[in-house]
Parts: sequence; structure tokens; C-alpha cells
Amino acid sequence: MTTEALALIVFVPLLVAAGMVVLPRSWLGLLIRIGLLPLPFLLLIPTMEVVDNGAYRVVLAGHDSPLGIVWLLDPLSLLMLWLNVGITLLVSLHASFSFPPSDQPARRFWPLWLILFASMNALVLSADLFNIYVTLELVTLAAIGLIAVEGKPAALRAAMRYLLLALMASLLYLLGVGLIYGQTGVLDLYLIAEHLEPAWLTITALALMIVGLLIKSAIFPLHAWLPAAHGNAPGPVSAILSAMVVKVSVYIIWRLWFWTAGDWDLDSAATLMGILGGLAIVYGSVAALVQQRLKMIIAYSTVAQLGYLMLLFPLASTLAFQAASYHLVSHGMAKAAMFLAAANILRSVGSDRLSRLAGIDQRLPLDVFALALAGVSIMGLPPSGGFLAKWLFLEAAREQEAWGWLVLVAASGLLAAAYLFRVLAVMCLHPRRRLRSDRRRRAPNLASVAAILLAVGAIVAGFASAPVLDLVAAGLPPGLAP
Amino acid sequence: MDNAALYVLAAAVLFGVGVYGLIVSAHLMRKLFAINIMGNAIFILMVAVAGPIDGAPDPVPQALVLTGIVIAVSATAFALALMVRLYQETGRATLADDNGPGNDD
Amino acid sequence: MSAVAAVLLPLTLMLLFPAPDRLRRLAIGLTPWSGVILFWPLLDQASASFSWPLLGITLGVDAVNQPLLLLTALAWNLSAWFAWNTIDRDRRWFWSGWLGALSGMSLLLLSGDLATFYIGYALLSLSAYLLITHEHNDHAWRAARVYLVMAFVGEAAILGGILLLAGNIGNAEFATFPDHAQTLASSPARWLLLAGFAVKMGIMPLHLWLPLAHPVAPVPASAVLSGVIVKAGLLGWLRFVPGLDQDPAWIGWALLGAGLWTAFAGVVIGLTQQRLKTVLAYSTVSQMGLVLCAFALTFLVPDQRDSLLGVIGLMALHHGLNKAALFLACGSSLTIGRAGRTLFALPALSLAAFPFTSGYLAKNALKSFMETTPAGGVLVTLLALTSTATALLLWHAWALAGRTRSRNPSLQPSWALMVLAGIFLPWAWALVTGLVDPPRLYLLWSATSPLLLAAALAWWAGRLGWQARGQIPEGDLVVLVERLARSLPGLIAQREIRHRARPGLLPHLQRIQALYEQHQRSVQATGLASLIIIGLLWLLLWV
Amino acid sequence: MLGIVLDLVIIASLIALAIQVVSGASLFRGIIHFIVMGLTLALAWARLGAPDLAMAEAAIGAGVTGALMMVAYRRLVEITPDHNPSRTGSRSRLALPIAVGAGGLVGLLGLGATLSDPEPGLAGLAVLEALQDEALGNPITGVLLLYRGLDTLLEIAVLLTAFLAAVAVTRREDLDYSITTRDPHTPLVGALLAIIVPLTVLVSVHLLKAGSHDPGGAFQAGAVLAACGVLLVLTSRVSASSQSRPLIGLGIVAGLISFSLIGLAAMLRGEPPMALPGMWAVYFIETAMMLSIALTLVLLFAGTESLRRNQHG
Amino acid sequence: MMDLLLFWTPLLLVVVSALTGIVIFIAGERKARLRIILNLLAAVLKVLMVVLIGLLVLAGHTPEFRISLVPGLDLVLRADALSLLFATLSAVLWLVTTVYAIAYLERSPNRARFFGFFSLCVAATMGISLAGNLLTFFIFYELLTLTTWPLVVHTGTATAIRSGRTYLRYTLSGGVLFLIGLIWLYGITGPQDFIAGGTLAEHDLDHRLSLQIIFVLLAVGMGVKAAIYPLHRWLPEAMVAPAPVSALLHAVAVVKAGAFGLVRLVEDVYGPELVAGLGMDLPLLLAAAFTILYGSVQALRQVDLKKRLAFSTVSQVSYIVLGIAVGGPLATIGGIVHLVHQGLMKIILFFCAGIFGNLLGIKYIHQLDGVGRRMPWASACFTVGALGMIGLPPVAGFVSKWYLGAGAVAVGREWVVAVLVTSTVLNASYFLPVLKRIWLNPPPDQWPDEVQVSRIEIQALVGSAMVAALLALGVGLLAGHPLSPLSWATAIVTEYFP
Repeated sequence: MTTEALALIVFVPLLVAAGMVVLPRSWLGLLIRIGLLPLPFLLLIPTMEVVDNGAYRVVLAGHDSPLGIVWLLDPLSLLMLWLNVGITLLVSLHASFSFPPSDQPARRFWPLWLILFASMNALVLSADLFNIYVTLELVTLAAIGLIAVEGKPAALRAAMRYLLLALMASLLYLLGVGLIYGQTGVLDLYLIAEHLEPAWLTITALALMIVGLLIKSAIFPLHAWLPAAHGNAPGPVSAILSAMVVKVSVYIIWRLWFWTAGDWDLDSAATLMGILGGLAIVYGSVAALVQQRLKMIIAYSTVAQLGYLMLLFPLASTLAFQAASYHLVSHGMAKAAMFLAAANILRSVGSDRLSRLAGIDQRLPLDVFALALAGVSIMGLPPSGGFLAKWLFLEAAREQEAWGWLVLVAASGLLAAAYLFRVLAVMCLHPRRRLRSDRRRRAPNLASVAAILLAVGAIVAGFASAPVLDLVAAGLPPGLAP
Repeated sequence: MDNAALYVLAAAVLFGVGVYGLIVSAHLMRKLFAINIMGNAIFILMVAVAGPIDGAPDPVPQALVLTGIVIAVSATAFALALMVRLYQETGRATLADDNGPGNDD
Repeated sequence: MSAVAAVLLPLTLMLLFPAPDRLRRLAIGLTPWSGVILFWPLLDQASASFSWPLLGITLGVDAVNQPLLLLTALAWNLSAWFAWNTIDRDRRWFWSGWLGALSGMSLLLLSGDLATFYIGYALLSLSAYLLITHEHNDHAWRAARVYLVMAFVGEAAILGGILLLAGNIGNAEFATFPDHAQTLASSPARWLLLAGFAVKMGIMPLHLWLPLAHPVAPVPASAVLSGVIVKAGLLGWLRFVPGLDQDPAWIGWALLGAGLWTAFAGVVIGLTQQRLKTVLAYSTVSQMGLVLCAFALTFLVPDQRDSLLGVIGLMALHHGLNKAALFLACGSSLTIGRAGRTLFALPALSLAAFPFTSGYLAKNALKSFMETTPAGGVLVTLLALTSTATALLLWHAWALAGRTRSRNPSLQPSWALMVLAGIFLPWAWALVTGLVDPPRLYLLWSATSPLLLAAALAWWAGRLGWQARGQIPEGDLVVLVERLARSLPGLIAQREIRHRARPGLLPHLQRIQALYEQHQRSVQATGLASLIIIGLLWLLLWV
Repeated sequence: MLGIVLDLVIIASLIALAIQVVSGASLFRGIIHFIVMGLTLALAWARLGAPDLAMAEAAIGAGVTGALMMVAYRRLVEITPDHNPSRTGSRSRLALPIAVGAGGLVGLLGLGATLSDPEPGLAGLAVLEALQDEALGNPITGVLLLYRGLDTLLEIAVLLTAFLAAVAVTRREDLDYSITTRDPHTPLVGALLAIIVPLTVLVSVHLLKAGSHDPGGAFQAGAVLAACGVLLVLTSRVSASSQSRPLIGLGIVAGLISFSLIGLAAMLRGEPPMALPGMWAVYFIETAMMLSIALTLVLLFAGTESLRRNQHG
Repeated sequence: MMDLLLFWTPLLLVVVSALTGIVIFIAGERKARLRIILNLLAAVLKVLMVVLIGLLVLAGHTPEFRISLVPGLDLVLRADALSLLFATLSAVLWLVTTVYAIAYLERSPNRARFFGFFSLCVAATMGISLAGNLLTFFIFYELLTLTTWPLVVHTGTATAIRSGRTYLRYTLSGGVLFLIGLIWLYGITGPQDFIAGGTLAEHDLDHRLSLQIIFVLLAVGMGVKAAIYPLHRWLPEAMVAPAPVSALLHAVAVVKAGAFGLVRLVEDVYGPELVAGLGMDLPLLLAAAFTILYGSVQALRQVDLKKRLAFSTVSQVSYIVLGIAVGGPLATIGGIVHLVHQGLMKIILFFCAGIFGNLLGIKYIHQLDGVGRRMPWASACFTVGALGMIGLPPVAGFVSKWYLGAGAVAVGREWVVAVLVTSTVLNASYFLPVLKRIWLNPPPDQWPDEVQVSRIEIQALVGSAMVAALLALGVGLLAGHPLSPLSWATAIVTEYFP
């Protein structure tokens, strides 16, 4: 059952996307539903499997590694699947308003959207270095296509930059894969661990792969492509980009670091990764503070928030793992909510320049509310998922007496508050002129509801953490298990 | 496969040339040339560094490279389409923009 | 019950003032009689104790507060009558202050514990402010301001003292004070309390408010201020700072010195004043100096403390009634003839301790105690000289009174009653408490000689054509203090905090970030950064 | 000895061409050089003992990529006729050090890896061992379809995605302009087409069939077939259309759908997903993929999501 | 049934206001009548629930709600005597303030937002009062920051936004220090509930320095909200908020939360003995003492009425801190009871300042001339509040001051009395001139900005001020009554000093 369910989780959206190319446009709405709605139910089966029996391997085509490709479903990948399914579903709710199936652009948007969805599912399951490369390419191309789908010059430029850097990153990764294969003769992530000695060659190969992935996940100072791309993409695309697409690359780094190279002594390199994370937090926040556009602020906020995921490397403990995973979840929801709300605002006002958003809270209370609610989680203020993640990070840092990280994590919330409250303050500012009320262009309420649902999710995550944390604790990498 | 080392060196030079081109070229198509050159260099390397089996090159990296080539052409095709559109919209086929980072509405 | 009523009646009347007209009229109608209620507790000598209000309240009548209660009941009531006839009944602030002060006075008089006393005292101090501001002119505002500042300085000292006591003995009842003698003797609280109450008493140099406040207050208000309210300070001393067996003698001497200094200095300054009420105010200062002398004796002759209490009570009664009478005189015309002049002269003579007046009684009693101290002779002489001084001052007042025209000339019966009370009541009190010595000739002489001296001096001064001029401004030191306060640096200068819009860090950050981003977005930068990170990672992984 | 010389010549021309490509004065010449370089690279693959790759490189790396670049260049020129952009953007002093560093790194790694005399890869050995049970002779096709089928499936998906993305960014109003030869209706062209089209179809079918034992396979065959399609476009026999046609859509996704469905159908038989039921499935999938690849590449070349057949000629 | 009641009531107390807030948001701007009914209903309900919980506590039960946030970390809402004291204060004052705010904001824009956050703010305050451990306290403490911010910037002027920024800068930074301290503390002791007398004594030997640093971190974190010098800067700036917000900020919620937190910290986490043992009581005491004087001097310098009141708050809230820092039962009683007393008195003052400002356009003190004749009842209320602040009997302030002073002397810290006395004098010198202006100066020919409002509105405004004034008088006059805050505080403190 689990095998079947997993296969369907990957293939149903993919096939539906293919179907969209073939079938006439009138089928589009139905296809979207077929491609998305069954997924949460399908996902229940693997969930039960993992909860009952732990990790689960799918040997594709019946050829086990080293010969074939294997999918590994462990608690962490299950978490990623849920996150992807959940967020994509909610964002799709919004997308069904920004790209209604009846409109012309929908035919261009939805197939790419579903492919992106499917490829991320495939990516988090994959246990094969080269298969990861292919899925990463799929994710990247679909994502970039989606960024450019509206054809705005800024978005096109951002997409182009993203594409070039992503290709470069893929090449670095591929180089690493080639070298690893040359040394070990296997491609299975977990099998490699048995064959991989920390020689200078393999170390460099690992470094190459990691840096390639760092570019894809836009970790400072390799984030060059992110702000413009996330800041200019259509709303739902920005949401999924920030919430998922950059995260899956980090997820792969975790896999490489803690599983493939789990036996190595990586302490000093881990510190470097942590420092990059710290710099990302500081730089991203400061940059967000000086932006003039709402979506750019949110985009830079993503740069900053991704930094937290890097703190897992130096902290490397059960708590830190729970913290990072939880941050993944809560930030995913919160950031998606923010981008969706920003999209609604942009649509209604026609611009997301802060100077034009004064008093918008009277006109679009729901969206501002979602933005604020998500902001609470981003700032790490209680009660929210973001707070819980921060708390766990702090506990992890304290447990290892890593005071530097502790102070960084504790204080970084202030930076987030600085840029988020700047936005909220502007929105509460009474406008000098009355805002023109443009009812026609207002996003429908349901579009706002998607944002609010996600934001509420990020808040509720502050209360219902036990299932997720237990799940993560059950799927610790071999080196971290207590 | 005794010439593997030679081709590895060639790959290194090609990669360097590709990187150089990627950096100094302003025109996007040139950047794509450069990326493709880098990709080719890496493809060569992948096949060359794998241990040969009975004197013949390992089939697995070859299959991987074959996949890689198709992916490269796909990406290039999309990049070219993107470049054309960018040129249509802005009159430039470069990444330079006047408005500063992300400040265009 | 009686005590509670005595406190609550004036308070209730005061609270009725904002009420609708009919109720207010009732309240005003009752006001002249509000003091009478104080006789009730005096008569039934009841005490009452409640735990639920505030920090617990104990009320009662004992030997210490009895004479003052009597004084208050009489003087306040008569003054109220006077006020009722002379002051517009629509001046709500005046009447509120009047009733509030009465209520506070009653409370502090009847109070049996620390907190209750303080409450009454605070109420009294604040309400008195309203009496002083009555005229609503610049003089009044200034006097009231000075009064308030001084009152709060005193209040602060008292509060500090009380809190220091309370920390050690809780909200103790005065009746239990002897049990805490050891604690009290060593506590710095006494000094604070001494000084604090001295403000109300007008002991130099803490008298500053007194010569300013009396002239500007309306006549009946001055009467109660001078006659009754200053005695609140006296009660404070008696209650809180009683002489203790543990006390060294020097305290008594110091107090005695302060008392004598006040007695004489008050007269000297008073002689230079040109306004009748100011002169009378300085006379009060001087008289309070004498009371302080009596109080100082409780430290010097510890074994006679209880009898001294009686003397002090007598002095308070005597001064209160007579001084009130004198002030009331200022509000009546003295030109209406002999009766008026007599009515002015009687209390004046009494204050100067003319034989067989109440002042004579009080001085004699005081003298007998002074004689028992080590320096008895000198003290007695000085005491006699105070009579001279007082006589001179009142002579000066008499002269001024002749020239003063009252605004509403009428012979108020309350004035006359006050004079009579001043003559008879102290006598009655002295008889009841057994303070009347059999008349002795030498006492008579020692009482008359200072007055003769005074007469001689006055005659001499008249011959020389010397006339007191207002060379010392009213309130003497106040002028200096005010000048000092004005030149205080801007510590308490009031200002509005305005925020200047600062450009702040943001624009700079913005520029730096834009610059950085511009360079960093290029492929080259990412390439370089990648290489560096690869190198670093490699290094660190290798190490 | 001769081999070494040949290698050196190939390598030298590769490097020279690469330098020309990135720093040549003219963009058009750059494209030409790029194509030539691809062909040279095909030789290099052959020298490395990888004929499959050589064919793929020639057909896809050089041929298709070159054609796509040409057509893109053509469009740029169409907008700005004298399109001759400045050669370089930033004359950064860092460019050379970075390039040398990167090249040095790759060289160091490559040399280290080759000189360490690596063991034969476990996966490769496993492939050769497993292949003995199969009817398939070409290990690369085996890897692509039997053992790492998911990679191939997703690779098709990548191509589809690139196509969809390219369509998404292409302006609708530009679809109708033609990328044809200047005079597409001369009799010579017709005659040429009458020969070339069947020939290329034959070649591709052969390549496809050969793929099971000898070098060749769906990708190479698809590329060749695409060349045929490109020719048809160039000669205006078919042209871009904005009207979507189900058949063309089906063609585009045929590879993906057939591979996926057959891969999923394995689960109905109780086998793991992606397990193929037999050689017929291999052929079927390869054919479908060939069609899809060819059609997708042609559409990418034409810059459209659909084609229509022109009646004239 | 009883268990159910005991488990859910604390949560309900918090949820009632939160739900009210949310419903108000959803109902939107136009549903004025619904909003008013809802507000009043919730406020009354809240008072009733506090009474219910109070009865439960009196009957010897301990209502407690507990859920686990992260395994091992509980969110605890528990009603003990101290929390009940604060909860009662909040509930009662919320009711009064609601009435006031409804009238105050009549016809002004954005009322849904205002009342929504207003309710959420009270929910957070309830959470703070009922918090059963430091984590829960922290959660609601931060929530309070968040929910108050929209109220502070409510008017939407540039000044308001700037004040809001200052407010956040201070409170959020304080929150960070709090969080670090909290994490550190939990690292040493594990999660701990509030227990009278504290639970940390056993760790004294091993972690002395850590405990000291943690204390400083937590105290600073709470001190920000309690506006202890030099962390007070946000408070005077927050004055731009509408009067009901200032009232709430100063009397019930924010400032109080900080002071309340310090009470919890000293009494229920560390325990007074340990605080003294660690040598932390003196620094806290000095800070409080300095703040008292500083706030008073600053208040004296202000010409803006609300600013003067704000600095007065800075000074007054430190009385609470002073009380617990002095140590010893008496002073602690004084500190805790001042929690209530200051709230009642300050709320009167802000109500009145709001009335003067809203109806007559009065902003500066010099504009107050003769207001007493124009608005006698409001002025009378103001007078009660001002006299209470000075510490004049029989208003409640006197009782607190008495206990503080006596308590300080009882533990041998006589100098504190000097601080209290000086503060009294300073208070008098900045309040009495105001009173003089109000009552004795002649009114101007024209008020700065007089507006005509309906009778019922004025009645609601003045009425709420009068209720507060009566309460302030009442708790002072009846301080000795067994149900008075003083007796309550005494009962609480007997647990700390058995």
C-alpha cells in the first residue's frame, strides 16, 4: 500500500500536468482538483506506515541500490511531504483565484505548478544523488517558468538571473556527484556512507555539492537571485518558492551532511555553515529593513529566515534537529501566508510600494491581519510555531552552552520585528488622501482566507507541536540519535 | 581509457574558460555558451573519473551524462526563450537593470 | 460614636456643598454650629476603635487633647459664627475649606493612633490652603503657595517620622507609647517629627508661612489659623515626641533656646510691621515660642511631666482664645467706641500677662516649673522679658488698630463672646486642673514689672519720635528663599519634550545595502563566493 | 601514439573553440563555433569510448542546441537588425583569477580522481551483471530504462517542463512569424525534402532499434527526427500555430505518459513501480519518447506550443 | 463536574476576551451596536467569572488549566491568591474602561480594530495574571506587547507611529532578554511552576553566578514594561494613544504586567530569601528608588498633562518594585497592594485627562484653568486620583505608602523612607498646582477645542471616572476590611513569609 501511495503521490500530479497539455481547457478545473485533492488522503497511508514501522524503502523497478534508484520514506521526508502537500494545497486555493482555470494564463500556469509539486515530492523521497540532480533541475525549471509566467520585465530578469545561477549551482552539484561516483561507484545516499572515506577528494566533492545546494537555497552570500525572484513572481509562486522550493535544497544538504557524511568529524565546517546562517539572518533582516516594496521585504525576510536552518549544523543535536524541522514547518506556513496576503494587497492597490500602502488596513483588513499573524511567527513571538522553533533552538544552544548562537537566535527576532513592524506601522498610518476604493480589482475573500488559514496554521503550530516533534525525534540521523 | 587524465585536464581548462566567459560576458547568449561549456567539461570529467570496467568505460556515468545532456539542452532551450522575451520587453539581452535591485514595480 | 460624629459632621457638611441647592443651604445653615459637636466627645469621654477603615482608627479623649478640644470647640464655633455673618455664603471654597479644616482638626485631636493622626493632619493642612486663598489676589496666591510649600515640607518630615516609627512599632496607639520608650528614644523619627510639627507651630525659622498667611486670610480664618490650627503642631509634639526618661538634657536646652529665640525674634520682627494682622501673626510666632519653652521643660523636669501637660494645655487655651479674639477684632471696627477698644484691649492685656488675666495664670505656672531647672533664675528673667516684648508688640498693634478701618464695621457678638471666653475659660480650666496658685505678692510684682518696663520703653520711644517702619518685609526669610528658588537652575524648569525627526540609520543602511546588492548580484560575485566557501569548507572539513 | 596525438589535437581544438565561443567578436560566429565545438566534443566522446555519448552530443549537444541558438539569434536580429552586442560586460580583474581558480580546482580534482586509479564502480558492475539476464545488449539503454528508469522519466519531464516554461514566456502575438528560408517553395527544396524526410525517419527508427544492443536510443533518434521536423519548419511545410491541437499535445506528452503509466501499471501486477513488463514495453516507451522528444524539440525551435500544416507545396 | 470546572475556568477567563476580540474583528466596523453589546457583555461576564474563580479559591480549590506545548513544557493557567488579585483588578477596570472607551471613541474611525485589540489586550493581561509558570507568563507577556502596539499607534499619526516604534524597541528587546534568561533558567532547573517562596534555593550552591545573571536578565526583561529607569523611555512617548489606551497601559495592562512579573520573579521563582542571598535585592531596590525620584522630577518638568501623568506612572509603578525589593512582609504587602491601588488611581487620572482632552481640547496643563467649574465631577475625580498619588489619606495611595515605609524600616532600610518622603513632596509639587488651576483659577473665555457631545456620552465618560474614583477611595477607606486588597495582599504575603 505504501509503495503504491508514494508512487501516486509523485505521479498523479505529474500525469495530471501532462493531461493538461492534451485535454482542452474546459477540463482544467477538474484536472487541478484531481491533481491536488487526493494527495492528503494518499499521504495518510505512508504516514501510518512510518508511525507504525518507521522508515520505509521503495525499491523502484525492483532493482535495489547500487543498481537502481531507491526512495526512502523516513520521518523527515514524511514531514517534508506533508509540508509540501499542505502548503501547496492552500496556496493552490489562492492560485485558483489569481489564475482562474477559465483564463488564458491558467493553461500556462497550472501544468508547471503541478510539475513543481510533483517534483518536490519526488525530490524529498529520493535517496539517489543523481536522481536528486534531475529532480532539482525539474524543480528549478518549473519554478523559474512560474516566476516568468506573467511576463513582467522585472520578473523575467529575475527569472533569468535565477536560471543562470541555478544552472551553475547544478553543475557544481553534478561535479560533486561525478567525483563521488568515481570514488565509490555508488549513488545511493545511504549506501555511499559505507563506502565513503573522508579523503580530500571526497571532502571536496561534498563541499562542491553543498555549495551548489547553498546557491539553490539562497544562503547568504549566495542569495543573489532570491530577492528579485521572490519579490517579482506572481503571488502564489512567491509563496511556494519561499515556503518550499528553497527549503528542499537545504533538506538535501541536511541529508548529505548528517546521513551521507554522518560519520565524519565536521565540527569546524559546521561552524562555518552556522556562521553563514548567522550572516544570512543579520544581512537578510537588515536588507529587508531598507526595502521600499512589500514583496521585497518578505523576500529578504526569507533570506534571513533560511539562516536558521543553517544553525542546525553547528548545534547538531536532537533538540536542534527538532528546532530546525519545526522552523521549516512554521516558516513555510507563515511565509506563504505573507506572500499571499501581499499578493492580494498588490492586486488591490496596484503597487506594493510601502508609500502607497498607508491605511490599507481599513480596506483589506483580512490580508493585513494575515500578514500580521504570520509576522508574529516570523518574529518568533509566542504563541506561534516560530516561537516554538526559536525556543527549541535556544534550548539546543543552551544545552551545548553555545552562547553565541543563543544570543544570535534570541536577538534575531528583534531584527525581524524591526522590518515587519515597519510594514505594519505604515499600514496603520492614516493616509493623507483617501484611498481610492477599487472594488473591482479586489481579490475575492477566499483568496484572503487562504492566507489567513496559512497564518493561523503558523500560530496554531505553537500549540500542537507534539506530533511533529515526536515524528522528527523518531527520524534522527544516525549520528544524532541519543 | 589511458587518455582519461588528458581529457580531465582538458575538462579543467574548458571549465575555466566557461567560468571566465560566464563572468565577463554581458550578453545572455554568451553566458549560455559559457554554461554549456562548463557543463560539457563536467560531463567529460564524470565519465573520465569513473573507474573503467574491463578497459571499457563504466556505463552508469555514460547514462548519467546522456541524461545530463538532455537536461542541458532543455534548460538552454528555456533560457533562450526567456532571453528572447526579455529582449522583447526591455530591449536588452543582458541582466543589467537601471532601477537597482528589485525596485522595479 | 460621639467622636465619630464630631469628625463626620463637618465632613458630611463639606461633602454636601456640591449637592443641589436645598441640601447645600441646609449645610451652610448648620455650619456655624458644626463646632459644637466637639463638646459631645468632651462630655461623654468615650473612645471608639475600628479596624476596617484605612489602617484602623482609634478615637478618644484623654488628658492631652482635652484642652485643645475645648479650645477648638469654642474658638472654631465662635469664629464660624463670625464668618457666617461676614462672609458670603456662596463662597463654596471658603466654606469647604473651613469645614474640611474643622473635620481634620477634630480627627487629629481625637485620634488615638499614628495613622489617624496623620490623616487628620493632612486633611487640616490641605483645607487650610483654601482658607488662605480666599481673597484670590496675588498676595493671597503667594501666601498660599508659601503656606503649601511649607506645609508639605512639614508634612514630609512628619510622614518620614511616622513611617520610621511605624516600621518599628506599627500603627501604634498613643496609649502604648510608654511601652516603646526605648525604641522611640533611639529613633531618628523624633527629630523629623519635631521639625515637622514646628512648621505648623511657626517656630523660627520654620515660621515662614505664618506671617504671610494670616494677613491675607479672611478674619475668621485668621482667627482659627492662629488660635486653633497652629495648636495641631503642639498636639503633634505632645503625642509623638514626649520627653522620655532616656533623653539627655541637652535636647531640652536646645528646645528651650529655640523657644526663647522664637519668642523674642517674633516680637522684634513684628515691631517693624505696619499691618495689624501681620503684627498679630508675629505675635503668634512669638507666643508659640513660649509654648515651645513649656514643651522643652518636659525634657528638663521629667518628674513633673504630667503637671506640665496641664500648663501647656492652659497656655494653648489661653493663647488660642485670646489670639482668636484679637483677630476677630480686626474684622470689626474699633472705632465704634469704647466697647470696641475694650474688647481689643482685654485679650491684648491677657497675652501680655497682665495680672489676673489668663496670661498671667499661664506664665506663673510656667515660671514655677522653670524655677526648678538648673538655670532657673536666668530663665525666669527671660520669661519676664517676654512679657515686656509681648506688651510692646501689642502696644504696637493697639496703635495700628486705631488707624485701621474695617470694611464692614459691625460689632459681632461672636467677637465679644470670644473675648469673654478668653477671660474666663482659662481660669475655669486652671481651677479645674488645679493649676491656680494662691496669689502671692512677689508674683504680682514679677508680672507687673515687665509691663511697666514695656510702658517705659514705649513712652521713651514715643518721646524720641521713633516709629517702627516696615523695614523687614512680611514673612522675613521667605523673601530670601523665594529669590533663591527663582534662581534655581533649570532642574525643574518645565518644558515640552519635542521630538526632532532624525534621519536615523535607515537611509545609510539603505545606501550600503543597495551598493552591496549591486555588486553582489553578478554571477561573478556568486562564483567567487562559491569558490571561497568551497575552499573554506574543504579546509575545515580536512582539518 | 597516434591516439595520443589525435587526443591532443581534439583537445587543442576544443579549447581553442571554447575560447573563441566565449570571447569571439561576433555572436553569430560564436554560435557556429559552439556547434563545431559540439561536433569536436563528439569526437572526444568517441575517443573516450563512449559512442552513445558521441552520437548524443552530435545530435543534441551540437545539432539541436545550435539550431535553438540560431533561431534565438534570429529573433534578436528580427527585433534589432544590427544586433551586435558588445562583447563583454564587466572587465573585471577578478574574472581571470576566478576562472583559473575554478579550472584549477576541477583539474586538481579530476587528476586526483583519475590518478588514484579508481576501482570499477559497484553500480557499473551491477549493471553489467544484471544485464546478462536481460534481452538488452546496450548497458546504457539498460541503465536508462530498466535500472534508473525514474531518471529518464523525470528527464522527459524536464524537457516537457522546459517546453511548457518556454511557451509560458513566449509572447502570443509573436507566434505567427515564420522562421523559414528566404525562398521555401523552389522545386529544389521540395525534391530535397522528398529525399531527406524519409531518410531521416529511417535513420531515427534504426537508431531507436539499434539502441537495444548498439549505441543509439530514443534520445539520439529523437534528435535526428527533430532535425527532420526543423527542416519542415524551415521550409515552411509546417508552421507555428497558436491553436492547440490535442494530437500534438498527445505527441508532446506521449513519452512521459506511456512511461509513467507502464511504470505505474507494474504495481497492478504486484511489482514495484517502474518495473517494465518486457521488451515490448522498452520498445514502446522508446518509441513514444522518441516522438515526444522530436516533437518537443521542434516546437521549441519553432517557439510555439502547436504546429499547423501548410497546404501549399 | 467540579474537576471540569476547576480545569476550564482559568482558560475560559482568557478565552472570553480573546473571542470577543476576534468576533469584533469579524463583525467589522459597521456593527456598532453589536460591538457595544458584545464588549459590555464580555466585560461583565469576565467580572462574574473572576468572582466565580474567587469563590472557588476561597473554598480552598486551585483552578488550574494545563496543556503541554512541547513535551515537558506546559502552558499553565492557575488561579492563586496573587493572580486573583491582579485578575480582579483587570476585570473590574476593564469593565470600567470599556464603558469609557465606547463613549470616548464614539464617531472616531477604526473602532473595530481598536476594540478588537482592546479585548485581545485584556485577554493577554488575564493570561499574565493567571500564568502558572514563567513560560506561560512569557507567552502572554509577549502577546501583550503585540496586542498593545496597534492600540498605541491607533491614531495613525506620524507621532503615534514613532511612539509605537519606541514602544516596540523597548518591549521586544526586553522580551529577548527575558527569553534568554528563561531558557537559561530552565536549563538549570527544568520547567518549574510558580511556587510561593520560590524553588531555586537548592541550586544556589552550584549555579550562583548563573542565577544572578538570570535574575538580572529576567528583571530587566520585566523592568522594561515596568518602566524602571533607564528602561522607561517608551512610556511617556506612548502617550499619543487614545486616553482609554493610556488608562489601560498605565493602570491595568502593560506597566502592571511588568511589575506583576517582578513580583512573581522575586516571590514565586526565586523567593525573597534567595534574592537577598544572591545580593540582587539591593540593585533592584536602588533602581526602583532612583526611578521613583527620577519619574517625579521628570513629571514636574512636563507641561503636557498626559506626559506628566506618564512620568508619574514611571514613578508610581516603581513603588511596587520597591516593595518587593525591600523584602520583609510589610513592604511586600505594600508593593503588592500598590499594584491595585496605583491601577485604580492612575486610571482615574487618565480618564479625566481624556475627558478634558476629548471634550475641551485640553492638552497642556496651563489650559486647565477653571476646568473645575466647567466639569466639576470629572475634576473631582481627578482630584481624588491626584491626592491619592501624592499619598494623602484617605485615598488608597496612602495605605501603600504606609506599608512600604514601615516595611522598609522594619528590615532596617530607613533610607527608603527618605525616598518615599521626597517622592511625596515631588508628587505634591506636580499635582497640587494642577489642582489649583482646575479649581481656583478662573476659566478662560473659550476652551481650546470644545465639542458638543450627547449627554449619555458625557455620563458614560464621567461615570466611569467616578466609579474608579469611588473604588480608589473605597479601597483606601476600607483597607482594613477582610475583603480589601490590603487584606488580600496580607494573605498572599503570609505565604511568602510564613
